Amino acid sequence: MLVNQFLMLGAILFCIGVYGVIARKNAVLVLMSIELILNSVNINLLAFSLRNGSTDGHTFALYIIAVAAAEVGVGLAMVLLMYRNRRSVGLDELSEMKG
Amino acid sequence: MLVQATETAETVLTSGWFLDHAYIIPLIPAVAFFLIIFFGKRMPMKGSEFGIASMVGALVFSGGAAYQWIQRVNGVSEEAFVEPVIKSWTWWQNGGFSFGIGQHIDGLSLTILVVVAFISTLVQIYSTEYLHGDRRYTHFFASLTLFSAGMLNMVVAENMIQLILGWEIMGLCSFMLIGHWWEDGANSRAALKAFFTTRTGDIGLLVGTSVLFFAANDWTQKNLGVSGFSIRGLSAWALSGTAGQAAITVGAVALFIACIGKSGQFPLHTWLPDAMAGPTPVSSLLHSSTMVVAGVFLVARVYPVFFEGMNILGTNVNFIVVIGGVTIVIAAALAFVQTDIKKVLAYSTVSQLGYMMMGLGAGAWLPAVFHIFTHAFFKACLFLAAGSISHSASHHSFDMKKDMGGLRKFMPITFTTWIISTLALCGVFPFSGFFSKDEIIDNVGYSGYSLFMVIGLVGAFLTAAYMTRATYLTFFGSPRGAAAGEHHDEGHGHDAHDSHDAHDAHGHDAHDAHDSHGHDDHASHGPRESGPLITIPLIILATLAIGSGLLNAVPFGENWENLKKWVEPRAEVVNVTGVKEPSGSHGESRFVLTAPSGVVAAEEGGHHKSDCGKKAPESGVCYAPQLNHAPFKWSKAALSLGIVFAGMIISWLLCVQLYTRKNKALVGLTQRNKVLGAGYAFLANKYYLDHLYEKVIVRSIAYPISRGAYWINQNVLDGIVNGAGIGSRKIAGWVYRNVDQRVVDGAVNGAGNAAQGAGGALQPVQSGKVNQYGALLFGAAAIGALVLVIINT
Amino acid sequence: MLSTSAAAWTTPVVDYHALAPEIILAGGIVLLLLLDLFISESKKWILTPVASFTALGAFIPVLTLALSDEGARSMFDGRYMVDDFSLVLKGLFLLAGYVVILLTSDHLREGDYYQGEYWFLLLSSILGMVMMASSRDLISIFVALEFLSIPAYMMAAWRKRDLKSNEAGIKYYLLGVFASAIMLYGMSLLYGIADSTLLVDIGKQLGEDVTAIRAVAVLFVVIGFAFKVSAVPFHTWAPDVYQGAPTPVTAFLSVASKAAGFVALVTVVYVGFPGSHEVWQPVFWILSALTMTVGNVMALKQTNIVRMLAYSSVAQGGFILMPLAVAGIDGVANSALRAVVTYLLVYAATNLGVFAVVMVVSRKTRSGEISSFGGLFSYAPGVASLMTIFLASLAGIPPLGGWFGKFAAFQSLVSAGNNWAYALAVIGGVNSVVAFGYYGNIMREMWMKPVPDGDTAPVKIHSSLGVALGITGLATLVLGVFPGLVIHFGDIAGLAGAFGN
Amino acid sequence: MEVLSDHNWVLTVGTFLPLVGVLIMLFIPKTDEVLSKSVAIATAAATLAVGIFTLIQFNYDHADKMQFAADAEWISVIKSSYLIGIDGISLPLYFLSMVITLLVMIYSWNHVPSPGNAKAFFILMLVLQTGMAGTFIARDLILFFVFFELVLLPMYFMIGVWGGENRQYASLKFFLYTMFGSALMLVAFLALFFKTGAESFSIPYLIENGAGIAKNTQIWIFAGMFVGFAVKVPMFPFHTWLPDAHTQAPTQGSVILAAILLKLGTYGFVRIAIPILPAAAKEWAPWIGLLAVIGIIYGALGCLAQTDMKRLIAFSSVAHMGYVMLGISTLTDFGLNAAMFGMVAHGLITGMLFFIAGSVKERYHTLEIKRLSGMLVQMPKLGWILGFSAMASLGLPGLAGFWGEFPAILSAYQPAEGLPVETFRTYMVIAAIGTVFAAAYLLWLYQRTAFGEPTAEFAAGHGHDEDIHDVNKFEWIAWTPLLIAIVVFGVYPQLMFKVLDPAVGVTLKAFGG
Repeated sequence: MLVNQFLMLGAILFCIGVYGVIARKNAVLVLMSIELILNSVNINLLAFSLRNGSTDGHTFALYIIAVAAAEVGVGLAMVLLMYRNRRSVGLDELSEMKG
Repeated sequence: MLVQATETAETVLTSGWFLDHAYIIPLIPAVAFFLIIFFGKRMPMKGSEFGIASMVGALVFSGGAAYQWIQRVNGVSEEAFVEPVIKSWTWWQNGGFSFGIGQHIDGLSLTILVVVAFISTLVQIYSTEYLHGDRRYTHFFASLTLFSAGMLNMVVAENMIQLILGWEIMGLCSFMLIGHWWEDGANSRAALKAFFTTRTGDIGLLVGTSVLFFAANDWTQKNLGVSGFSIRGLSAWALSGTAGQAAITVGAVALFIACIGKSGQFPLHTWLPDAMAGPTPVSSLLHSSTMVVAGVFLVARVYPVFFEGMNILGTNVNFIVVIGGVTIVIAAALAFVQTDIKKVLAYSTVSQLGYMMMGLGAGAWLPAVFHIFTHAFFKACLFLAAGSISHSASHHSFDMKKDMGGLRKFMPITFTTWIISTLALCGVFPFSGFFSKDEIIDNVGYSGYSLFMVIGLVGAFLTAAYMTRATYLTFFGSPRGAAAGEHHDEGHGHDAHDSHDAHDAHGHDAHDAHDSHGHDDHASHGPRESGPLITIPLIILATLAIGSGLLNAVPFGENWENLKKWVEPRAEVVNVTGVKEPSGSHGESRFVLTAPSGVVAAEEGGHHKSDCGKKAPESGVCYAPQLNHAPFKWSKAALSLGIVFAGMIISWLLCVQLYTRKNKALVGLTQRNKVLGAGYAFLANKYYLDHLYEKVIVRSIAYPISRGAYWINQNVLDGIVNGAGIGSRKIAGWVYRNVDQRVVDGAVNGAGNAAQGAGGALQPVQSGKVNQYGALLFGAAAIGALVLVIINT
Repeated sequence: MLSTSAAAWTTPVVDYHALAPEIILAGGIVLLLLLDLFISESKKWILTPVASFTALGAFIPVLTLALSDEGARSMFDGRYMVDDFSLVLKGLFLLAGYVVILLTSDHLREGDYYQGEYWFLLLSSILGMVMMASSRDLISIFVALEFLSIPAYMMAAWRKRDLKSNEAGIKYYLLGVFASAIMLYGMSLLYGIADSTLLVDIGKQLGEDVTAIRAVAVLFVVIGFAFKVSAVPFHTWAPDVYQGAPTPVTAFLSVASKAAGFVALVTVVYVGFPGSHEVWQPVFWILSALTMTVGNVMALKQTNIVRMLAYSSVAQGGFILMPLAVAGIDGVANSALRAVVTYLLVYAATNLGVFAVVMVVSRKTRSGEISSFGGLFSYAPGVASLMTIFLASLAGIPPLGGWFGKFAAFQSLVSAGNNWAYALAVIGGVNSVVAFGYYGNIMREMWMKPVPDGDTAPVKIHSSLGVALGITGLATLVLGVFPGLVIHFGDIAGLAGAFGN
Repeated sequence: MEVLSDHNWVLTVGTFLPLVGVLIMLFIPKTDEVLSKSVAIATAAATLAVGIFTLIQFNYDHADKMQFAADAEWISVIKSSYLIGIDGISLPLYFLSMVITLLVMIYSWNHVPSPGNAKAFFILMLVLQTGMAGTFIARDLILFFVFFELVLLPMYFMIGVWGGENRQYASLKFFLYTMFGSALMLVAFLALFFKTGAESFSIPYLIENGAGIAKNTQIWIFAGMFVGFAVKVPMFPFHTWLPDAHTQAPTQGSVILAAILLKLGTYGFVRIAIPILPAAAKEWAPWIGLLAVIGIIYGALGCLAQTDMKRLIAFSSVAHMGYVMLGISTLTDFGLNAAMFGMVAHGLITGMLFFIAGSVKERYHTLEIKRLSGMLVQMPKLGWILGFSAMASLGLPGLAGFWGEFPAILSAYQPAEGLPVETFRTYMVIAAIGTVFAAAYLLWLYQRTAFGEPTAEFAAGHGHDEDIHDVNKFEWIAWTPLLIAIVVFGVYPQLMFKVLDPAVGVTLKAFGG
């Protein structure tokens, strides 16, 4: 069956997300990349629950979607705050503290 | 354990209160010491009364004990073994054994007790005058008293540890007394040197005691119920034939090294002359008659150990005898080049100690002990006489050449006593020295040590010679320097020049005494006789210098040999049966002495001889080895007397030529020989000494300094000590700087820096960049995953 | 599972006693929100007591539950478990939370705070932790985790105008979410393998045999929590966030949220992956060694007190991880669990105390530099002594609490008795010595250095801060002298379903 | 092992009374120094009273048994309990710690070093007292460990706050060394615990079962303990913290350090390491002995290298503890008795010497040997006391030092069976030579400082006169007991041997001692 394809897709999305997190300097884009990973996780879950025929996967996925929404809310709020304070959303400017 | 003989059919041993309580003798001065320390300053006589009283007390007690001992000995037959009066209380315990402190009283200890108490008394009386007004008068008496306590304790000691106690206390006191005028660096250095040298010897004491203890303890505990420290036990064990030869030899050698240090034997004798820096009474007490004989006493005390360990009488040469012999000659020779009268006496002491050691080494036990006895009197007398001279005649100088001469007219008493003692020292019949010294020489030869008999005779010759020289310089000829009334402060022999600074610190003998006399005797510088407090002790001692010899006057036949009867332990096999009770503080155990069992001793030359020391007793134990006694022959005596007189006459003539006639031949000779300076005009001796030192001391100690005999001698030990000191200081410094401060600390600090550095190295990781953090986060995860995948597929 | 879900819907039995703490907290949160909405600014002070009473109030049922001799209470098919382990930690979270409230209420005097929202967030985060302590299911764990994290993100960024605070918030947020995303990926794999989100089932399904995919799944989940406990190399956020966030928040993060992370870690490992210890034991070994060492070494370099404490808490995390490196070995599991719990309790008390002191001092000196502690002993001996006690406790010097935490950790290591364990023990020993380097440095400042600006006016300690100091100081001492008390908790902290029992 | 447990409250009271005093002192305002001092001294005095009571109640016929033994629950989870008691070995040290603390406090009455703050200073001393006393009564490894560590911080601060110029380095060094040692020691304890079946930390139990451990394991465990204790002793090469600590520490600190703290290490060997791990002890003994004699010579050389009086005394401690360790390393009752006696003697004598050094520093504001001279002229009493102590320290018979030194040398001649005899006999000779070195550096010190004329800068009328005064009241009170003790134990050592010997016999049961 096509569980494997789903998993492959999930894996790919995961990798893209990770790449985004590491490579992107723009806070919003990083946020998006993280969402990408979360979605890859959702795909995995759905695929598995499809295979297992149990509902737990779906439930988990729903929770993740909900929580992700909240997260993004908070995230955007912070990015906004950042923009307000320094007129930019460039992450590499965030190095007040190091060492 | 209180050990005493019970009455049996054969041996009826009487005892007495003094004998049973001899342990009190050292306690008296010990108590007096604390009294002086705490109340001395407040007493009318500044504490000296305590000291003198305690000494008199000690004298009385030891006299009484001696008397009762004589009773005890007379009570039994000629050959029967006389049980020493031994008491012991638990002093410390270890490994379940308990070790005692107490008394071991027999002829030997009593002899020394009497001598020490007697001399100490006189010296203290003498000091009240001599040190009158000294700023540390009280301290002086305190130390003096403590010193006597130490010596007495060592003499009554029941075991080695107690003996060490007394031994070391003496060392301490000699330190304090020699350094009495410590304001002058020279004195404190001398004190340090004395303590340090003897301490070096004490390594032997510690090691030897340990070795013997472990070797003997089992045997003694089993057979006698005493510890391996106890003198009684050690003696018996040594003669029991069960002693391992290695252990006993090592032990004996080690102990003897300690004796070398303490008794100023070659090569550790150099501290003794320096010690003359102390006040004269100190020299007279410590360095003539008591402390320096401690070493001799130790050998005599546990004689069986040395007898077996050194195989005395077994061969015709052994360690002790050699050391003794060498010392005799070296010291005597040195005495010639001294200008300081006290140093002459110091060297003569060293050489006399050599006689004693040689005697002991050659099995002449009794003569040696006897020589301790007689020597104490005349040597003390000589020192006190010297003190008397410097005190009243030579303005506190000891320089015979500069400040003396022709004094016989001014101080008749001092002169007479001096002459008597000198004759005694030289061993002229019928003075005491003759009876003891001649006996030693005689017995040494008799026991087969012919070479050393010769050395003894040479020594006798030298002794006579240098004493004559000293006498001549001091009392004959024309008065010089202070003796002639010139008042000069500079150049007082070894005296330090700063000794007349405004404040009252003095480097020189008895300046305080001098100041305290007020200026009347500055007004009349002329030499005069000393006061009664000085002369009376002199007279007493002189009398004894004559008389004491009669105590064991062999020439006059058997019944004059009292000392032999009273003092010499009888070599008898004694059966010891008895039960050892738990060694509590007062647990008594009785040892029943029965008749000598086993072989009936063979009669030989009218002398009863047992096998003790020759072979192990089948049953029972021996406490003393059987020794020989040379039959007295006038012929031999005549020989040695002849030598002595020869020495005197030659020396006298030369002195006259040199010092009075100023004989060109001789004086000119000194001009041509500056090496030792004008002081050393005595031709023969000069060459003799150079030769001697280059051959013996320098080569044997391998300390290549030879710029004149006296100088060498002064520096051999200093050199070694300082060299060692400086050397080890250098090593120490190096180790300290490099190892201690660099390596270890370096490691510690290095670790710290390393940590810091690592922190620095890691800081870039903490760049503050979110993406890099993320990369690190996932990177780690990915690596981990990769590893897991690899190992799991 | 399928059968149950397919069957008719049955209302789950809810044990209200067991849920009482959560309910009280929730109630308090709502109440705060409403109050904040409706009361006037002048009355806002009322919120503080409300918050504190909520925390304390929630603590009461924890006690009653602990005292009730009815063992582990399981709800929702074992997805939510109230056992001794969870109770001990709920207690810890609530009390820690209360202390943080005390600290904050003092901090609020600085102004510029939206206290209503602040209390709301703080309590929510605490609620999340309390839930975490009981969660035995991937979903509930995930939810609890986010529940305690998201408010924390916002609290970190609480000083809106302060760039540092901002930066702290964003960093914390992005990395946190990233980490939980990775963790989720692992969870998804787990679900795929075990066909269940229930930890116990997962434990059964995973069993002993390890395949690559299982290993990766386990690893990712572990990493998710390793981030929370700021284990090296997932610690990078901690120093920046701790430094940037307001001090009370830092205290909260370094204690409560770290503890929550450990709770999750322990739960997952003990209940979820008991079989696959070949996978996580080495991981923990490496994490622990790295965390201790790097944390200490970095701490040595710091000049800012808070940043130094951040690294110190990283290092402490390493010590807490030590027992887990051997937890899989037969017979060690319990002592390891005990060690972790004990260490957490002691560490919480001590670290909160340290931050309390830091607040006191920085209030006076207006500086975050270590040098600002110079000569503290001369003008504030009491505070200095307390600080000394806390630091000594962190350094693990008897008879202060910290030593026993370390002792317990070492004990479980040595009891494992294999060479890896000994090696880790030695590393730990060396580290505990190194750690004194920087703890001792502060002591040195306080006792042996002069006052930097010569200002020796005595410090003012407000009552609430005083109470906080009192509680933490007392706890630190008592836990050290009578560890029996705390280890007793640790002892009953039986983790229901751990290692399949 | 049977114990006598009547009066078993005594030890607890005696140990924790100082902390009560601390509690009281916390409420005394810092400014009221006199009150703080009085309270502290009163506490110490009360503690000593309890100690004396202990001394009286001690059953000397059963010195080999644990007395006043108590056993209360403490940390049941890790099988560690509050197990205390004293026997002949611990009694002298336990009592000594109380005496020293009191004397030091009396001395401190007018000698509080800069920067003052008597309150804190005295509190630290009281805490120290508890730690020291506790270590000597503990019969449970964990309890022992806790007390053992308890002394660390107070001493750290005593050195670091009230010490000399270089105090911070010294204090940190002291701390890190000791902490490192105790970390390893703790690991060793734990290993011991588990290798004996994880049953109990109680020393008696471990003595029962310790011998059963495989020899190699024993050797490793012993190694851990060795480091822990050796650092404290301190044995060469772990000694380097000592000179710094001593030199920098305030007089009081040095005295306590020398008199008691160093003994914790040696006591640990005697009480824990050797009886519990006999086989390992046998393996280690020759090496311990070697380090000991190295310490003797090395310490002596160190002394000769010093120009600073206090530092010299500090190095002499290394040498003296060398004798103690030599005695211990023989594993014979002779050696252990000597060692125990040596500990007390060294405590009294070196403590005394540090007191003197402190007073000299206070008067001359320097301890440089070449600047000091003619002390006997300016302060005869102090000078003679210095001489007395120096003599005691170089092991003069009739004074306490001798009884630690000579028996130790003696015992090295015949170590326990199974130890290399020749090796130890060599050690004996080296140790004997060490006594000469001791004489050398002590007399050298004495001659240079006490004899001769005062150097120009300190001579009369150079403005130092008001500082340079002879022994004052508090010094007399503080010193007299020590001086008396030195003489009494020297003259009648049985006083202590009687107590030590039976207990030592029990300790060495494993060696058939």
